[in-house]
Amino acid sequence: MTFRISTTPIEAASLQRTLVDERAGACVTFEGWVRNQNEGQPVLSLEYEAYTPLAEKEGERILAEAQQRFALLGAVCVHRVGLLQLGEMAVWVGVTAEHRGAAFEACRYIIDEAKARVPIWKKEHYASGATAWINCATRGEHSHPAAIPPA
Amino acid sequence: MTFRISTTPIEAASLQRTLVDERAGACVTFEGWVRNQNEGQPVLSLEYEAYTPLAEKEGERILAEAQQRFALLGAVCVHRVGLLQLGEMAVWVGVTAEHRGAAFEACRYIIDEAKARVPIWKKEHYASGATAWINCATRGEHSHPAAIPPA
Amino acid sequence: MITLNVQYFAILREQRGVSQEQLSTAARTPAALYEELRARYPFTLPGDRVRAAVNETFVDADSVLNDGDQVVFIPPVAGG
Amino acid sequence: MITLNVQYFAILREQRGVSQEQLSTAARTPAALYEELRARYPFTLPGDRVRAAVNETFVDADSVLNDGDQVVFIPPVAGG
Repeated sequence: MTFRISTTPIEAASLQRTLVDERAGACVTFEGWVRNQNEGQPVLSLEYEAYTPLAEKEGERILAEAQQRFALLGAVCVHRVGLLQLGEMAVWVGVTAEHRGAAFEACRYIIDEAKARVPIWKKEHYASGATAWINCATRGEHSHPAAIPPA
Repeated sequence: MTFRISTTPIEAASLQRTLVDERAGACVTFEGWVRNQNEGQPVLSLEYEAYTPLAEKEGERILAEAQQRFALLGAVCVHRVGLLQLGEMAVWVGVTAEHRGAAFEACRYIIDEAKARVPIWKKEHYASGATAWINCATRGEHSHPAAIPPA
Repeated sequence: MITLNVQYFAILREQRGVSQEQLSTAARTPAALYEELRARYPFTLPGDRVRAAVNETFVDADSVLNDGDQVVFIPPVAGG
Repeated sequence: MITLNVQYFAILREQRGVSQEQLSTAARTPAALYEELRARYPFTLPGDRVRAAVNETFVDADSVLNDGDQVVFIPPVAGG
Protein backbone atom coordinates (compact mmCIF):
# COMPACT_ATOMS: atom_id res chain seq x y z
CA MET A 1 0.00 0.00 0.00
CA THR A 2 1.87 3.06 -1.25
CA PHE A 3 0.77 6.56 -2.17
CA ARG A 4 3.48 8.72 -3.67
CA ILE A 5 3.90 12.12 -5.32
CA SER A 6 6.33 11.97 -8.26
CA THR A 7 8.24 14.80 -9.91
CA THR A 8 9.28 12.49 -12.77
CA PRO A 9 7.19 10.57 -15.34
CA ILE A 10 5.18 7.72 -13.86
CA GLU A 11 6.52 4.25 -14.75
CA ALA A 12 3.29 2.28 -14.85
CA ALA A 13 4.87 -1.04 -15.81
CA SER A 14 7.29 -1.08 -12.90
CA LEU A 15 4.56 0.02 -10.46
CA GLN A 16 2.35 -2.79 -11.65
CA ARG A 17 5.14 -5.31 -11.16
CA THR A 18 5.18 -4.42 -7.45
CA LEU A 19 1.59 -5.72 -7.28
CA VAL A 20 2.40 -9.23 -8.52
CA ASP A 21 0.82 -11.72 -6.10
CA GLU A 22 -0.04 -15.38 -6.73
CA ARG A 23 -3.24 -15.01 -4.74
CA ALA A 24 -4.50 -12.26 -7.09
CA GLY A 25 -7.03 -13.10 -9.80
CA ALA A 26 -7.73 -9.49 -10.78
CA CYS A 27 -5.73 -6.33 -11.32
CA VAL A 28 -7.56 -3.09 -12.14
CA THR A 29 -5.65 0.05 -13.06
CA PHE A 30 -6.73 3.62 -13.60
CA GLU A 31 -4.60 6.12 -15.50
CA GLY A 32 -5.43 9.81 -15.69
CA TRP A 33 -4.11 11.36 -18.92
CA VAL A 34 -3.77 15.03 -19.86
CA ARG A 35 -6.50 15.53 -22.44
CA ASN A 36 -6.71 18.18 -25.12
CA GLN A 37 -9.75 20.08 -23.86
CA ASN A 38 -11.77 20.84 -20.76
CA GLU A 39 -15.37 22.00 -20.93
CA GLY A 40 -14.87 23.01 -24.54
CA GLN A 41 -11.63 24.98 -24.08
CA PRO A 42 -8.57 23.60 -25.93
CA VAL A 43 -5.87 22.70 -23.40
CA LEU A 44 -2.14 22.76 -24.25
CA SER A 45 -0.59 21.60 -20.99
CA LEU A 46 -1.25 21.16 -17.28
CA GLU A 47 0.63 22.11 -14.19
CA TYR A 48 0.20 20.05 -11.04
CA GLU A 49 1.36 21.18 -7.64
CA ALA A 50 1.14 19.27 -4.35
CA TYR A 51 1.69 19.85 -0.69
CA THR A 52 3.72 16.67 -0.71
CA PRO A 53 4.00 15.60 2.94
CA LEU A 54 0.28 16.04 3.58
CA ALA A 55 -0.66 14.65 0.15
CA GLU A 56 1.23 11.42 0.85
CA LYS A 57 -0.22 11.17 4.36
CA GLU A 58 -3.79 11.71 3.15
CA GLY A 59 -3.20 9.36 0.22
CA GLU A 60 -1.96 6.58 2.53
CA ARG A 61 -5.09 7.13 4.63
CA ILE A 62 -7.25 6.61 1.53
CA LEU A 63 -5.43 3.37 0.70
CA ALA A 64 -5.94 2.15 4.27
CA GLU A 65 -9.66 2.95 4.03
CA ALA A 66 -9.87 1.06 0.75
CA GLN A 67 -8.22 -1.93 2.37
CA GLN A 68 -10.77 -1.89 5.19
CA ARG A 69 -13.75 -1.57 2.85
CA PHE A 70 -12.79 -3.99 0.08
CA ALA A 71 -11.13 -7.41 -0.09
CA LEU A 72 -7.87 -6.11 -1.57
CA LEU A 73 -4.49 -7.70 -1.83
CA GLY A 74 -2.49 -4.64 -2.91
CA ALA A 75 -2.96 -1.00 -3.90
CA VAL A 76 -0.60 1.66 -5.24
CA CYS A 77 -1.24 5.22 -6.30
CA VAL A 78 1.28 7.67 -7.75
CA HIS A 79 0.42 11.25 -8.70
CA ARG A 80 2.68 13.32 -10.89
CA VAL A 81 3.50 16.98 -10.24
CA GLY A 82 5.10 19.61 -12.49
CA LEU A 83 4.35 20.66 -16.05
CA LEU A 84 2.67 17.94 -18.12
CA GLN A 85 2.06 17.87 -21.85
CA LEU A 86 -0.94 16.41 -23.70
CA GLY A 87 -1.16 12.65 -23.32
CA GLU A 88 1.13 12.47 -20.30
CA MET A 89 0.06 10.43 -17.30
CA ALA A 90 -1.03 12.53 -14.31
CA VAL A 91 -2.00 9.71 -11.99
CA TRP A 92 -1.79 5.93 -11.83
CA VAL A 93 -3.80 3.68 -9.51
CA GLY A 94 -3.36 -0.09 -9.43
CA VAL A 95 -5.28 -2.53 -7.27
CA THR A 96 -5.09 -6.31 -6.96
CA ALA A 97 -7.66 -8.61 -5.39
CA GLU A 98 -8.71 -12.23 -5.54
CA HIS A 99 -11.88 -11.21 -7.36
CA ARG A 100 -12.63 -8.48 -9.84
CA GLY A 101 -15.50 -6.83 -7.96
CA ALA A 102 -13.29 -5.71 -5.10
CA ALA A 103 -10.53 -4.61 -7.48
CA PHE A 104 -12.88 -2.41 -9.52
CA GLU A 105 -14.59 -0.89 -6.50
CA ALA A 106 -11.37 -0.18 -4.63
CA CYS A 107 -9.69 1.37 -7.66
CA ARG A 108 -12.68 3.65 -8.17
CA TYR A 109 -12.77 4.53 -4.46
CA ILE A 110 -9.09 5.45 -4.41
CA ILE A 111 -9.19 7.77 -7.42
CA ASP A 112 -12.49 9.38 -6.33
CA GLU A 113 -11.20 10.07 -2.83
CA ALA A 114 -7.78 11.19 -4.06
CA LYS A 115 -9.39 13.75 -6.34
CA ALA A 116 -11.64 14.99 -3.54
CA ARG A 117 -9.23 15.10 -0.60
CA VAL A 118 -5.55 15.01 -1.48
CA PRO A 119 -3.87 18.46 -1.54
CA ILE A 120 -2.95 18.54 -5.22
CA TRP A 121 -3.82 21.43 -7.52
CA LYS A 122 -4.14 21.67 -11.27
CA LYS A 123 -3.60 24.69 -13.49
CA GLU A 124 -4.73 24.44 -17.08
CA HIS A 125 -2.89 26.28 -19.84
CA TYR A 126 -5.29 26.99 -22.70
CA ALA A 127 -4.62 27.46 -26.40
CA SER A 128 -5.90 31.02 -25.93
CA GLY A 129 -2.94 31.80 -23.65
CA ALA A 130 -5.18 31.98 -20.58
CA THR A 131 -4.61 29.78 -17.53
CA ALA A 132 -6.87 28.65 -14.70
CA TRP A 133 -6.51 26.90 -11.35
CA ILE A 134 -9.25 24.30 -11.53
CA ASN A 135 -12.00 24.50 -8.85
CA CYS A 136 -10.68 27.87 -7.65
CA ALA A 137 -13.02 30.18 -9.56
CA THR A 138 -14.81 32.76 -7.43
CA ARG A 139 -17.80 35.04 -7.98
CA GLY A 140 -16.98 37.81 -10.41
CA GLU A 141 -14.48 35.74 -12.37
CA HIS A 142 -15.32 33.84 -15.50
CA SER A 143 -17.53 30.89 -14.82
CA HIS A 144 -15.97 27.51 -14.16
CA PRO A 145 -13.16 26.86 -15.00
CA ALA A 146 -11.79 30.16 -13.70
CA ALA A 147 -10.13 31.85 -16.66
CA ILE A 148 -7.31 34.23 -15.87
CA PRO A 149 -6.53 36.24 -19.03
CA PRO A 150 -2.93 36.11 -20.32
CA ALA A 151 -0.63 38.74 -18.80
CA MET B 1 -12.77 -1.63 -30.79
CA THR B 2 -11.07 -5.03 -31.01
CA PHE B 3 -11.80 -8.36 -29.33
CA ARG B 4 -9.25 -11.04 -29.99
CA ILE B 5 -8.36 -14.57 -28.87
CA SER B 6 -4.62 -15.05 -28.47
CA THR B 7 -2.60 -18.25 -28.42
CA THR B 8 0.50 -16.36 -27.25
CA PRO B 9 1.15 -14.31 -24.09
CA ILE B 10 -0.81 -11.04 -23.94
CA GLU B 11 1.33 -7.94 -24.48
CA ALA B 12 -0.54 -5.45 -22.30
CA ALA B 13 1.79 -2.52 -22.94
CA SER B 14 1.48 -2.69 -26.70
CA LEU B 15 -2.30 -3.15 -26.49
CA GLN B 16 -2.54 -0.09 -24.29
CA ARG B 17 -0.51 1.96 -26.75
CA THR B 18 -3.20 1.32 -29.38
CA LEU B 19 -5.62 3.21 -27.10
CA VAL B 20 -3.60 6.45 -27.01
CA ASP B 21 -5.96 9.33 -27.81
CA GLU B 22 -5.49 13.04 -27.02
CA ARG B 23 -9.18 13.35 -26.19
CA ALA B 24 -8.89 10.70 -23.46
CA GLY B 25 -8.65 11.76 -19.81
CA ALA B 26 -9.07 8.26 -18.38
CA CYS B 27 -7.82 4.77 -19.16
CA VAL B 28 -9.08 1.84 -17.08
CA THR B 29 -7.63 -1.63 -17.53
CA PHE B 30 -8.62 -5.00 -16.16
CA GLU B 31 -6.24 -7.95 -16.08
CA GLY B 32 -7.31 -11.44 -15.12
CA TRP B 33 -4.43 -13.41 -13.62
CA VAL B 34 -4.15 -17.14 -12.91
CA ARG B 35 -4.34 -17.35 -9.14
CA ASN B 36 -3.07 -20.10 -6.89
CA GLN B 37 -6.40 -21.37 -5.56
CA ASN B 38 -10.11 -21.55 -6.34
CA GLU B 39 -12.70 -22.09 -3.63
CA GLY B 40 -10.02 -23.42 -1.34
CA GLN B 41 -8.40 -25.88 -3.77
CA PRO B 42 -4.75 -25.18 -4.66
CA VAL B 43 -4.46 -24.56 -8.40
CA LEU B 44 -1.26 -25.31 -10.37
CA SER B 45 -2.25 -24.21 -13.87
CA LEU B 46 -5.22 -23.42 -16.10
CA GLU B 47 -6.19 -24.45 -19.56
CA TYR B 48 -8.35 -22.14 -21.66
CA GLU B 49 -10.06 -23.21 -24.83
CA ALA B 50 -12.18 -21.06 -27.15
CA TYR B 51 -14.44 -21.48 -30.13
CA THR B 52 -12.47 -18.69 -31.73
CA PRO B 53 -14.63 -17.43 -34.62
CA LEU B 54 -17.74 -17.19 -32.46
CA ALA B 55 -15.79 -15.90 -29.45
CA GLU B 56 -14.40 -13.02 -31.49
CA LYS B 57 -17.80 -12.26 -33.00
CA GLU B 58 -19.56 -12.28 -29.62
CA GLY B 59 -16.71 -10.27 -28.11
CA GLU B 60 -16.99 -7.59 -30.80
CA ARG B 61 -20.73 -7.45 -30.10
CA ILE B 62 -20.00 -6.80 -26.41
CA LEU B 63 -17.60 -3.97 -27.31
CA ALA B 64 -20.23 -2.44 -29.60
CA GLU B 65 -22.80 -2.62 -26.79
CA ALA B 66 -20.35 -0.94 -24.41
CA GLN B 67 -19.81 1.83 -26.94
CA GLN B 68 -23.56 2.41 -27.18
CA ARG B 69 -24.09 2.44 -23.42
CA PHE B 70 -21.08 4.46 -22.25
CA ALA B 71 -19.22 7.52 -23.53
CA LEU B 72 -16.14 5.59 -24.63
CA LEU B 73 -13.30 6.56 -26.91
CA GLY B 74 -11.69 3.14 -27.32
CA ALA B 75 -11.93 -0.42 -26.03
CA VAL B 76 -9.81 -3.51 -26.53
CA CYS B 77 -10.11 -6.99 -25.08
CA VAL B 78 -7.76 -9.92 -25.62
CA HIS B 79 -8.31 -13.37 -24.11
CA ARG B 80 -5.57 -15.95 -23.96
CA VAL B 81 -6.06 -19.63 -24.74
CA GLY B 82 -3.82 -22.63 -24.07
CA LEU B 83 -2.05 -23.78 -20.92
CA LEU B 84 -1.33 -20.96 -18.45
CA GLN B 85 0.83 -21.05 -15.35
CA LEU B 86 0.26 -19.25 -12.04
CA GLY B 87 0.49 -15.49 -12.42
CA GLU B 88 0.01 -15.48 -16.20
CA MET B 89 -2.47 -13.08 -17.73
CA ALA B 90 -5.65 -14.77 -18.98
CA VAL B 91 -7.47 -11.66 -20.16
CA TRP B 92 -6.79 -7.96 -20.69
CA VAL B 93 -9.42 -5.27 -21.11
CA GLY B 94 -8.53 -1.63 -21.73
CA VAL B 95 -10.97 1.25 -22.10
CA THR B 96 -10.41 4.96 -22.72
CA ALA B 97 -12.91 7.76 -22.22
CA GLU B 98 -12.92 11.49 -21.64
CA HIS B 99 -14.06 10.90 -18.06
CA ARG B 100 -13.32 8.15 -15.59
CA GLY B 101 -16.91 7.15 -14.82
CA ALA B 102 -17.54 5.88 -18.33
CA ALA B 103 -14.14 4.16 -18.46
CA PHE B 104 -14.74 2.25 -15.21
CA GLU B 105 -18.29 1.25 -16.08
CA ALA B 106 -17.46 0.15 -19.61
CA CYS B 107 -14.43 -1.88 -18.50
CA ARG B 108 -16.55 -3.65 -15.91
CA TYR B 109 -19.34 -4.23 -18.43
CA ILE B 110 -16.96 -5.76 -20.96
CA ILE B 111 -15.34 -8.23 -18.58
CA ASP B 112 -18.66 -9.18 -16.96
CA GLU B 113 -20.32 -9.84 -20.32
CA ALA B 114 -17.27 -11.59 -21.73
CA LYS B 115 -17.24 -13.99 -18.80
CA ALA B 116 -20.96 -14.65 -19.16
CA ARG B 117 -21.34 -14.95 -22.94
CA VAL B 118 -18.12 -15.55 -24.87
CA PRO B 119 -17.50 -19.22 -25.74
CA ILE B 120 -14.32 -19.72 -23.75
CA TRP B 121 -13.84 -22.57 -21.29
CA LYS B 122 -11.49 -23.00 -18.37
CA LYS B 123 -10.09 -26.20 -16.95
CA GLU B 124 -8.34 -26.02 -13.61
CA HIS B 125 -5.46 -28.34 -12.77
CA TYR B 126 -5.26 -28.83 -9.02
CA ALA B 127 -2.31 -29.67 -6.79
CA SER B 128 -4.15 -32.92 -5.98
CA GLY B 129 -3.78 -34.02 -9.62
CA ALA B 130 -7.52 -33.62 -10.27
CA THR B 131 -8.84 -31.33 -12.99
CA ALA B 132 -12.21 -29.65 -13.54
CA TRP B 133 -13.99 -27.76 -16.31
CA ILE B 134 -15.34 -24.75 -14.46
CA ASN B 135 -19.15 -24.31 -14.46
CA CYS B 136 -19.62 -27.76 -16.00
CA ALA B 137 -20.34 -29.75 -12.85
CA THR B 138 -23.52 -31.83 -12.96
CA ARG B 139 -25.61 -33.60 -10.35
CA GLY B 140 -23.83 -36.63 -8.98
CA GLU B 141 -20.38 -35.18 -9.44
CA HIS B 142 -18.45 -33.44 -6.73
CA SER B 143 -19.93 -30.12 -5.83
CA HIS B 144 -18.75 -26.99 -7.61
CA PRO B 145 -16.10 -26.87 -9.05
CA ALA B 146 -16.59 -30.24 -10.69
CA ALA B 147 -13.67 -32.39 -9.62
CA ILE B 148 -12.64 -35.15 -11.99
CA PRO B 149 -10.24 -37.48 -10.15
CA PRO B 150 -6.83 -38.04 -11.74
CA ALA B 151 -6.73 -40.91 -14.26
CA MET C 1 -31.22 -37.66 -43.47
CA ILE C 2 -28.92 -34.63 -43.54
CA THR C 3 -25.18 -34.47 -43.19
CA LEU C 4 -23.71 -32.12 -40.57
CA ASN C 5 -20.27 -31.12 -39.36
CA VAL C 6 -20.14 -31.11 -35.57
CA GLN C 7 -17.31 -29.53 -33.58
CA TYR C 8 -16.73 -30.31 -29.89
CA PHE C 9 -15.05 -28.10 -27.31
CA ALA C 10 -13.90 -28.41 -23.72
CA ILE C 11 -15.78 -31.00 -21.65
CA LEU C 12 -17.79 -32.19 -24.69
CA ARG C 13 -14.59 -32.68 -26.71
CA GLU C 14 -13.10 -34.75 -23.92
CA GLN C 15 -16.27 -36.81 -23.43
CA ARG C 16 -16.68 -37.37 -27.18
CA GLY C 17 -12.99 -38.11 -27.70
CA VAL C 18 -12.70 -36.15 -30.96
CA SER C 19 -12.85 -32.44 -31.76
CA GLN C 20 -14.99 -32.78 -34.85
CA GLU C 21 -16.86 -35.25 -36.96
CA GLN C 22 -19.19 -35.44 -39.93
CA LEU C 23 -22.42 -37.30 -39.30
CA SER C 24 -25.73 -38.18 -40.91
CA THR C 25 -28.80 -37.65 -38.81
CA ALA C 26 -32.57 -37.54 -38.87
CA ALA C 27 -32.45 -34.75 -36.26
CA ARG C 28 -33.78 -31.46 -37.60
CA THR C 29 -32.97 -29.20 -34.62
CA PRO C 30 -29.92 -28.71 -32.38
CA ALA C 31 -32.00 -29.91 -29.40
CA ALA C 32 -32.88 -33.18 -31.14
CA LEU C 33 -29.32 -33.66 -32.34
CA TYR C 34 -27.92 -33.13 -28.83
CA GLU C 35 -30.28 -35.74 -27.40
CA GLU C 36 -29.26 -38.16 -30.14
CA LEU C 37 -25.56 -37.58 -29.36
CA ARG C 38 -26.16 -37.80 -25.63
CA ALA C 39 -27.70 -41.24 -26.07
CA ARG C 40 -24.55 -42.33 -27.92
CA TYR C 41 -21.75 -40.62 -25.95
CA PRO C 42 -21.09 -40.11 -22.22
CA PHE C 43 -22.09 -36.42 -22.17
CA THR C 44 -22.84 -35.35 -18.60
CA LEU C 45 -24.36 -31.94 -19.38
CA PRO C 46 -28.13 -31.99 -19.86
CA GLY C 47 -29.46 -30.27 -22.99
CA ASP C 48 -30.72 -27.25 -21.07
CA ARG C 49 -27.16 -26.35 -20.01
CA VAL C 50 -25.77 -26.39 -23.54
CA ARG C 51 -26.28 -23.62 -26.12
CA ALA C 52 -26.15 -24.25 -29.85
CA ALA C 53 -24.30 -22.39 -32.59
CA VAL C 54 -24.78 -23.04 -36.29
CA ASN C 55 -22.36 -21.68 -38.87
CA GLU C 56 -20.64 -19.52 -36.25
CA THR C 57 -23.85 -17.89 -34.94
CA PHE C 58 -25.80 -18.63 -31.76
CA VAL C 59 -29.19 -20.17 -32.59
CA ASP C 60 -32.24 -21.36 -30.69
CA ALA C 61 -32.18 -25.01 -29.68
CA ASP C 62 -35.22 -25.63 -31.87
CA SER C 63 -34.10 -23.76 -34.97
CA VAL C 64 -33.98 -25.79 -38.21
CA LEU C 65 -30.81 -27.60 -39.24
CA ASN C 66 -29.91 -27.81 -42.91
CA ASP C 67 -27.68 -30.18 -44.82
CA GLY C 68 -24.04 -29.10 -44.59
CA ASP C 69 -24.48 -26.98 -41.45
CA GLN C 70 -21.59 -26.66 -39.04
CA VAL C 71 -22.94 -27.27 -35.55
CA VAL C 72 -21.29 -26.50 -32.21
CA PHE C 73 -22.70 -27.21 -28.77
CA ILE C 74 -21.51 -24.64 -26.23
CA PRO C 75 -21.03 -25.90 -22.66
CA PRO C 76 -21.36 -23.30 -19.88
CA VAL C 77 -18.66 -20.71 -20.56
CA ALA C 78 -15.96 -19.67 -18.09
CA GLY C 79 -13.69 -17.07 -19.60
CA GLY C 80 -11.78 -14.52 -17.55
CA MET D 1 1.95 37.71 19.39
CA ILE D 2 3.08 34.33 18.06
CA THR D 3 5.46 33.57 15.21
CA LEU D 4 4.26 31.18 12.48
CA ASN D 5 5.65 29.69 9.30
CA VAL D 6 3.12 29.92 6.50
CA GLN D 7 3.44 28.02 3.22
CA TYR D 8 1.42 28.92 0.13
CA PHE D 9 0.43 26.66 -2.75
CA ALA D 10 -1.20 27.03 -6.14
CA ILE D 11 -3.53 30.03 -6.49
CA LEU D 12 -2.60 31.33 -3.02
CA ARG D 13 1.12 31.13 -3.82
CA GLU D 14 0.57 33.11 -6.99
CA GLN D 15 -1.63 35.70 -5.29
CA ARG D 16 0.77 36.06 -2.35
CA GLY D 17 3.85 36.14 -4.59
CA VAL D 18 5.97 33.93 -2.32
CA SER D 19 5.78 30.26 -1.40
CA GLN D 20 6.51 30.73 2.28
CA GLU D 21 7.07 33.35 4.94
CA GLN D 22 7.55 33.71 8.66
CA LEU D 23 5.16 36.13 10.32
CA SER D 24 4.10 37.45 13.70
CA THR D 25 0.39 37.60 14.36
CA ALA D 26 -2.20 38.12 17.04
CA ALA D 27 -4.41 35.55 15.28
CA ARG D 28 -4.96 32.46 17.38
CA THR D 29 -6.86 30.32 14.86
CA PRO D 30 -6.35 29.45 11.17
CA ALA D 31 -9.67 31.18 10.39
CA ALA D 32 -8.53 34.42 12.01
CA LEU D 33 -5.12 34.21 10.35
CA TYR D 34 -6.66 33.70 6.92
CA GLU D 35 -8.87 36.76 7.35
CA GLU D 36 -5.83 38.78 8.42
CA LEU D 37 -3.88 37.63 5.35
CA ARG D 38 -6.87 38.19 3.08
CA ALA D 39 -7.05 41.83 4.22
CA ARG D 40 -3.38 42.26 3.29
CA TYR D 41 -3.08 40.20 0.05
CA PRO D 42 -5.29 39.84 -3.03
CA PHE D 43 -6.65 36.40 -2.13
CA THR D 44 -9.83 35.71 -4.09
CA LEU D 45 -10.93 32.57 -2.23
CA PRO D 46 -13.23 33.21 0.72
CA GLY D 47 -12.28 31.56 4.02
CA ASP D 48 -14.99 28.92 3.72
CA ARG D 49 -13.39 27.51 0.55
CA VAL D 50 -9.98 27.06 2.12
CA ARG D 51 -9.00 24.26 4.50
CA ALA D 52 -6.22 24.59 7.04
CA ALA D 53 -3.35 22.28 7.86
CA VAL D 54 -0.99 22.74 10.80
CA ASN D 55 2.26 20.79 11.07
CA GLU D 56 1.26 18.56 8.15
CA THR D 57 -2.15 17.61 9.55
CA PHE D 58 -5.60 18.88 8.56
CA VAL D 59 -7.14 20.92 11.39
CA ASP D 60 -10.40 22.74 12.08
CA ALA D 61 -10.44 26.38 11.06
CA ASP D 62 -10.93 27.37 14.69
CA SER D 63 -8.33 25.12 16.27
CA VAL D 64 -5.65 26.86 18.36
CA LEU D 65 -2.40 28.04 16.76
CA ASN D 66 0.82 27.84 18.76
CA ASP D 67 4.10 29.66 18.43
CA GLY D 68 6.30 27.98 15.81
CA ASP D 69 3.47 26.20 14.00
CA GLN D 70 3.75 25.54 10.30
CA VAL D 71 0.48 26.62 8.68
CA VAL D 72 -0.79 25.81 5.20
CA PHE D 73 -4.06 26.98 3.65
CA ILE D 74 -5.43 24.43 1.20
CA PRO D 75 -7.35 25.84 -1.78
CA PRO D 76 -9.96 23.51 -3.36
CA VAL D 77 -8.03 20.48 -4.55
CA ALA D 78 -8.02 19.17 -8.13
CA GLY D 79 -5.83 16.11 -8.46
CA GLY D 80 -6.33 13.43 -11.07
